Amino acid sequence: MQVNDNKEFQPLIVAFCCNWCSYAGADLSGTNRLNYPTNVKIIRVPCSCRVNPMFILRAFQKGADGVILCGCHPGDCHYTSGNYFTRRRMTLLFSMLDFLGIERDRTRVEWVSAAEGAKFAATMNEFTEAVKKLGPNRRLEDLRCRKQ
Amino acid sequence: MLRISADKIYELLGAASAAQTVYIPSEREDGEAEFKKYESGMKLTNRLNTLRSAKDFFFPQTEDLVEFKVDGKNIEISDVRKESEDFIIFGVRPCDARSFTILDKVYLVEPVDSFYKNRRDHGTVVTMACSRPAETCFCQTFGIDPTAPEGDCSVWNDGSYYYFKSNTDKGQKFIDSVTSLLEESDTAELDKSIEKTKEVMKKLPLANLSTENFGGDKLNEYFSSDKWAELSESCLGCGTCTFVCPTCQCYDIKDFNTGHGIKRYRCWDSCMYSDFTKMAHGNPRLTQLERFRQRFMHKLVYFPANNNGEFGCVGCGRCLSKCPISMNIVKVMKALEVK
Amino acid sequence: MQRIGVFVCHCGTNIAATVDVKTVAETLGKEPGVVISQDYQYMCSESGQNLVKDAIKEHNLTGIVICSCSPRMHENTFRKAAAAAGLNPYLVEIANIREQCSWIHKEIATATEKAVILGRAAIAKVHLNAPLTAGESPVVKKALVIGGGIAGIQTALDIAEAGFDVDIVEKNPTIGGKMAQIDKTFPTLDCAACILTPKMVEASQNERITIRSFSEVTDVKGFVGNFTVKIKKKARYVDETKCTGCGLCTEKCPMKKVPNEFNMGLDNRSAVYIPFAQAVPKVATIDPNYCMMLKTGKCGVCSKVCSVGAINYKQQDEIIEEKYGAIIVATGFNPISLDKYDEFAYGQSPDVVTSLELERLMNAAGPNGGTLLRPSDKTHPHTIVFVQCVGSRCDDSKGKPYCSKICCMYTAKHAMLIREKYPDTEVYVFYIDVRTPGKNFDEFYRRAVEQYNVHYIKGMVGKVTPKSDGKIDVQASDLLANEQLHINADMVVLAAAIEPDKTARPLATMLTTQMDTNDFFTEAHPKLRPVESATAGIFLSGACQGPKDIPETVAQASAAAAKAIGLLCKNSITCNPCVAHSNELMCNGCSSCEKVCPYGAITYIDKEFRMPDRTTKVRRVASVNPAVCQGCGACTVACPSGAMDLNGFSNSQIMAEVDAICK
Amino acid sequence: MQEAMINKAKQLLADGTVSRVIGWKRGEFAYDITPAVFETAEELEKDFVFDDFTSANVSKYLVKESKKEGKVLVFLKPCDTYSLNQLTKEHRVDRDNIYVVGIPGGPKLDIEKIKAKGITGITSVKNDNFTLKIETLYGEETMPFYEAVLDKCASCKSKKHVTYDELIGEDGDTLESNRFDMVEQLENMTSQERYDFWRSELSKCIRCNACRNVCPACTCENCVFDNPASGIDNKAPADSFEENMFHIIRAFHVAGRCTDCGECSRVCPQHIPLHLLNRKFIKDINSLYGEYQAGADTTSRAPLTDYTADDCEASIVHERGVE
Repeated sequence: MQVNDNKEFQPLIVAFCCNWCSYAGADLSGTNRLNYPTNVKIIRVPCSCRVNPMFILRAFQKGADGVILCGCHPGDCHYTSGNYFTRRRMTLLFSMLDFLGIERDRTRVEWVSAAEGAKFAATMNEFTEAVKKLGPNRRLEDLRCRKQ
Repeated sequence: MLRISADKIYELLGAASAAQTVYIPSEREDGEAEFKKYESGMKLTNRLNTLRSAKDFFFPQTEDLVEFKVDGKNIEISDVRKESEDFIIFGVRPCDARSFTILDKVYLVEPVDSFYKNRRDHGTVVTMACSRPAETCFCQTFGIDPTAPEGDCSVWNDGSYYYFKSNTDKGQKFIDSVTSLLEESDTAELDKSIEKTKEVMKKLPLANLSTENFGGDKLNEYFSSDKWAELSESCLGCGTCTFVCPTCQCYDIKDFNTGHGIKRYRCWDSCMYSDFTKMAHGNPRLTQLERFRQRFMHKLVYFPANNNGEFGCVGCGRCLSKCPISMNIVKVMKALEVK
Repeated sequence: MQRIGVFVCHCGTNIAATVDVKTVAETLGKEPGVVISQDYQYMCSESGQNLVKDAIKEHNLTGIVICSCSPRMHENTFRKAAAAAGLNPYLVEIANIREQCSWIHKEIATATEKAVILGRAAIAKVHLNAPLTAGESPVVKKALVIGGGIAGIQTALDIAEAGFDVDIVEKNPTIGGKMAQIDKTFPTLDCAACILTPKMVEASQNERITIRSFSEVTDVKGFVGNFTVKIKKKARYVDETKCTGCGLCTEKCPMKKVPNEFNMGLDNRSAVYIPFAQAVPKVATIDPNYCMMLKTGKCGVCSKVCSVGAINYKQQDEIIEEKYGAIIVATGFNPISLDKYDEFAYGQSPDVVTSLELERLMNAAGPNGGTLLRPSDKTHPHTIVFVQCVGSRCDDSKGKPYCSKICCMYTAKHAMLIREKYPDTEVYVFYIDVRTPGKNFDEFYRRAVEQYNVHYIKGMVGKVTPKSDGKIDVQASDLLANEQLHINADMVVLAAAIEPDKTARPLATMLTTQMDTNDFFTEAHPKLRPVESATAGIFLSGACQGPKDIPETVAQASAAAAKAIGLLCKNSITCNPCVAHSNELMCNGCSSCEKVCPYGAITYIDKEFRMPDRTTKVRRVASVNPAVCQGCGACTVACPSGAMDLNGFSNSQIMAEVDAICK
Repeated sequence: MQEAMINKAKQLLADGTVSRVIGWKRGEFAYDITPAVFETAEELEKDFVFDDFTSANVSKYLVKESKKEGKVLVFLKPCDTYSLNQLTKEHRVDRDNIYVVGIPGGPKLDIEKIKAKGITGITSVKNDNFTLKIETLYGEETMPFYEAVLDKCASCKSKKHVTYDELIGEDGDTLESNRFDMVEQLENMTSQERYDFWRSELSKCIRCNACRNVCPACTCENCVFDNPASGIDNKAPADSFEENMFHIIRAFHVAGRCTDCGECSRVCPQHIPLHLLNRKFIKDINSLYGEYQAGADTTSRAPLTDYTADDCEASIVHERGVE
């Protein structure tokens, strides 16, 4: 969480992007100068299926307010089937977080191809707004990590 | 002896809690008892004892030791020790009361554990004599009289009255703080109730369990006993026994990266764990057999060897009811004794 | 202790205009482990690279972070620069502060703050980078082509031409495949046999090509460059080395009532047979299901007449094991079974035939010697109805959802040939759409309509009913005229959908390659890698990958050959070092990782472990073949114990990035 | 039943079919039964017990025992056979080295439920036509049998043995159980209510690892929570996050592998309904990817190592239920 001068809540968003589609899509939105908030910080992974639920929980623990995972569209995975596994894993993980009463809008999976720079920027804008509405992550934070 | 009518006990707790925090054993939804901060309206539990022992007050499961603030290449070390506030634990059972004596022998000898001492200095232990011991109780084995509890102040309940007797200055201070609510009386009724309890104690299934065959001089005999393999074979290696035990005192020190620094904290450890006392080469206790043996050898042999014959167990019976596979110190003692 | 160098690129004003690069360099210079932090106009320029190289040498750096454009742009540039300066190339990390920072943000303060965070994440990661060395794996300079149709033959010829040994495994007694059964080819109308059989002969005569006919692949082990394949050579009861293909046995064989599969069962062959005159190898095969000698032990005529003593009734199936560097799948297609299409009366009337059956009926080497006659009464048909899309483009469970692609063209060909040879025959074609993309294809179709007056009717055939007079009533709708039609036909030809050969599915499992829901092999990338499977070293040739006509098949066959040659001409393959690896001490051997691996890179071995208590224990543990693993990381998450990790993107590296970002 | 089991075990020991027997051993009281390995007829005669308290699922011991010399006899209740199948499927046991005798399942009793009634000083517990007669130091108490039944037995999913070499008694069938009722109840709460529910439950966790260590699906050579290299190791619930983290990952790691044997909740000293987390995954898997019962066989692909091209998107979580 960052707080800027006018004290509006600025969520910290961690975005895991697969190298082949979504990271390239993010690059494309840069190339096309499509804005999205600085709140979003991207971590490059080879495939969305590399993202372990541990990483997502870790992000929340250390202060993230929202975590989004982006990968190739189903059927377009560079590794043929990686995102299919991602989809099942994340569906179940998100469902569990929801079951524990963690706000469901803090997590999301989005398929963004290398050609969808505009979709990437739009998704990030939208997701940041959604998390902003929720306010700071309090239900899945580690108090020890909260900034004084 | 000073006493108060049973219906006024909450008045007394209320008065005491005005001056300092008072913790009482109280029931939660699932029927188990735990020590909770006393607030008006709370009730004392009818359960014999709390699920977790009272050691948490002096030796909590986790405790920060020191903090390192990291800013770039600069590291600043800060002491996180704070002087504890005074508090009262009301209703500690005689077994748990004895556990403090055992923990003291570990933490108050040189080098004194300042975290433990700080809490111990500020805590007043008000014990409660037992009147309905359970089948899992075997405190008598370790020379504890559940009708004559230790602690700063001892309390008895005969059903109609609570009787108070101070054993230390802290105990006396507690009685003084509520003295206006107490009345002087004889102990005839109480003595009758104690007699009844003593009768029950004789009938307890574990009444005849003895420490006669245990102690520091049994090291070689028991360490190499062939019973351990059979006793430990179904042990799951979990830490339940350790964590509900009032006398287990081992901890691990760990660092946690908060993102803006490191918190160094200690937390309970269990000799049942595969990574207990793990060193560069691994765990010196290679299999569950050795880990299992360690726990019981510690309580029945090593501890008395180092502490003038005092055993590292108070017979509270928590491990008897909580072990997932019902293996426990009583079964171990009985098995080892058989020649 | 790490000694990390940070290099912040201005990218002219691309970065520097919105990110305060000096501040970024200065702030990151204070991070633990960073010993030098610099900014420069263009890091990717030669002088920029020299700056990096000099710093590596001067400060004895253990890792470098470049804050610049996307790693997809210049990661390789800086890896090479690092390597040139003696630093392992995998100790380089890129913080993307252009595409993912300066180009999308406008405010200098926040963009700079973000650039610092991205830099920190890269530093945190590089702290944990390990030097990686790309492994090498030798290549067996020999290819296996599975399937001996035109696709397989072309691939084999091209590979042999390039100087590599190649084996063709064909499950039938002869190579040639479907093309050998075809009469003429569109759009040129040249005879299929005339262009195919020389290629078959060429294949058989090429000393680099070994044709393993009447054989099947039964097991595939290994990985790219180093496959071990078991091939079952089925017993043909004829010694191939002795048989001269004289055909005397087939003439003398008393058992003549065997449906001739080459002629689609439209006539019969003998129990010992040579599929067709130009078969390669031209060797007889005894069909054990019909041979009296093999069934009852009484006969032996063929053995008696064979002058070279090639007949061997005791021959057994034989398993051959061979090593290959590359495998090309060319298993081809078959028309679907029309059992479920009662409405078209296939199976009810012999005069309702499939298009492939029509090919044989019209072929000079076919059952009628090339004269088109009705199978029922051997009379000349005067009205022929063609039904398109039988089982293609179907959304029900009976057919296939895809377009079989070749039917429009071969139907135009059939219609045209019939009209050419028998101008008195009326030809009707019922179609949904006519699809003719391809060189000279539409012109060809238009000739059929305009020059040959074939009646093309847009509409579906509802019901085909054989009548007692031997005619066939075809009830159909004409969608353009919006009317119902009844055509009194002599013959009906169904353009049956094509589907992958049934042997493809088990083969895909052996090869650990992917298939789509229709059992076509999935290419590694639908546009950019259309002839490779996702499994390294396995290539796709022809219709096994999707419906194709002959020119496309041949094109893909040559393309697959080119890819295979590219692999075979290497002595060894450099492997991507960012692959998964299993910590054997933690591995449970539970097989979860293997199940999610798209490449079959994970196998299990029983390994003996020395336990701390000096006993030994044998445990099943996963073993990743680094030559096959492509580094997706699916296994790392499937692994419950965390034994499986990925080089270059390890659990600890990614978590360090998360930590740095969330600081 | 106990007699029949002892006799069967003695016979199989005597004829050399097996060299060891895994079963349950009598304790000090009426209820404190320990899983044990018996090697002789004498040991069986003396200590083998099978009664209303022999609830422990002993299948996990086979990980170790099936790799020793000689065949091991194990008595498995229907629910335990699912665990064994799952272990077989994951190559964690050597099934050829195990002789399974299927025995009837529960319902078994939960001593904690009896104690929660305030009954103490228990010296014996007898089932008299579904009324429990409980002898105590303070007199006899009674309570209805079904009020003392273990939660896991109260929502039994199957009376069928999915793997065995021999059966004592009749085999049953899978049951229509109400096991997802509580999950559904929670799903219908608001997000805040669910949060409060789980906070009050999980905050009780003392991280004793009993749930993990008893779990037949948790047989990792080295658990991520014990492994400093994993980055998430810990020994204590040092923060509410750690409590959540531990239980989410624990449940996730057994998702699609958990047979719903219910041992985690049975052994939790703090009575945290941990099985609800596992059941949530099971319920989700069943509804999203088709009915799947882990351990029902040894060959089918687990839901998390499988997929179809038209699986639902993760956004389904946002679209259903109560926020």
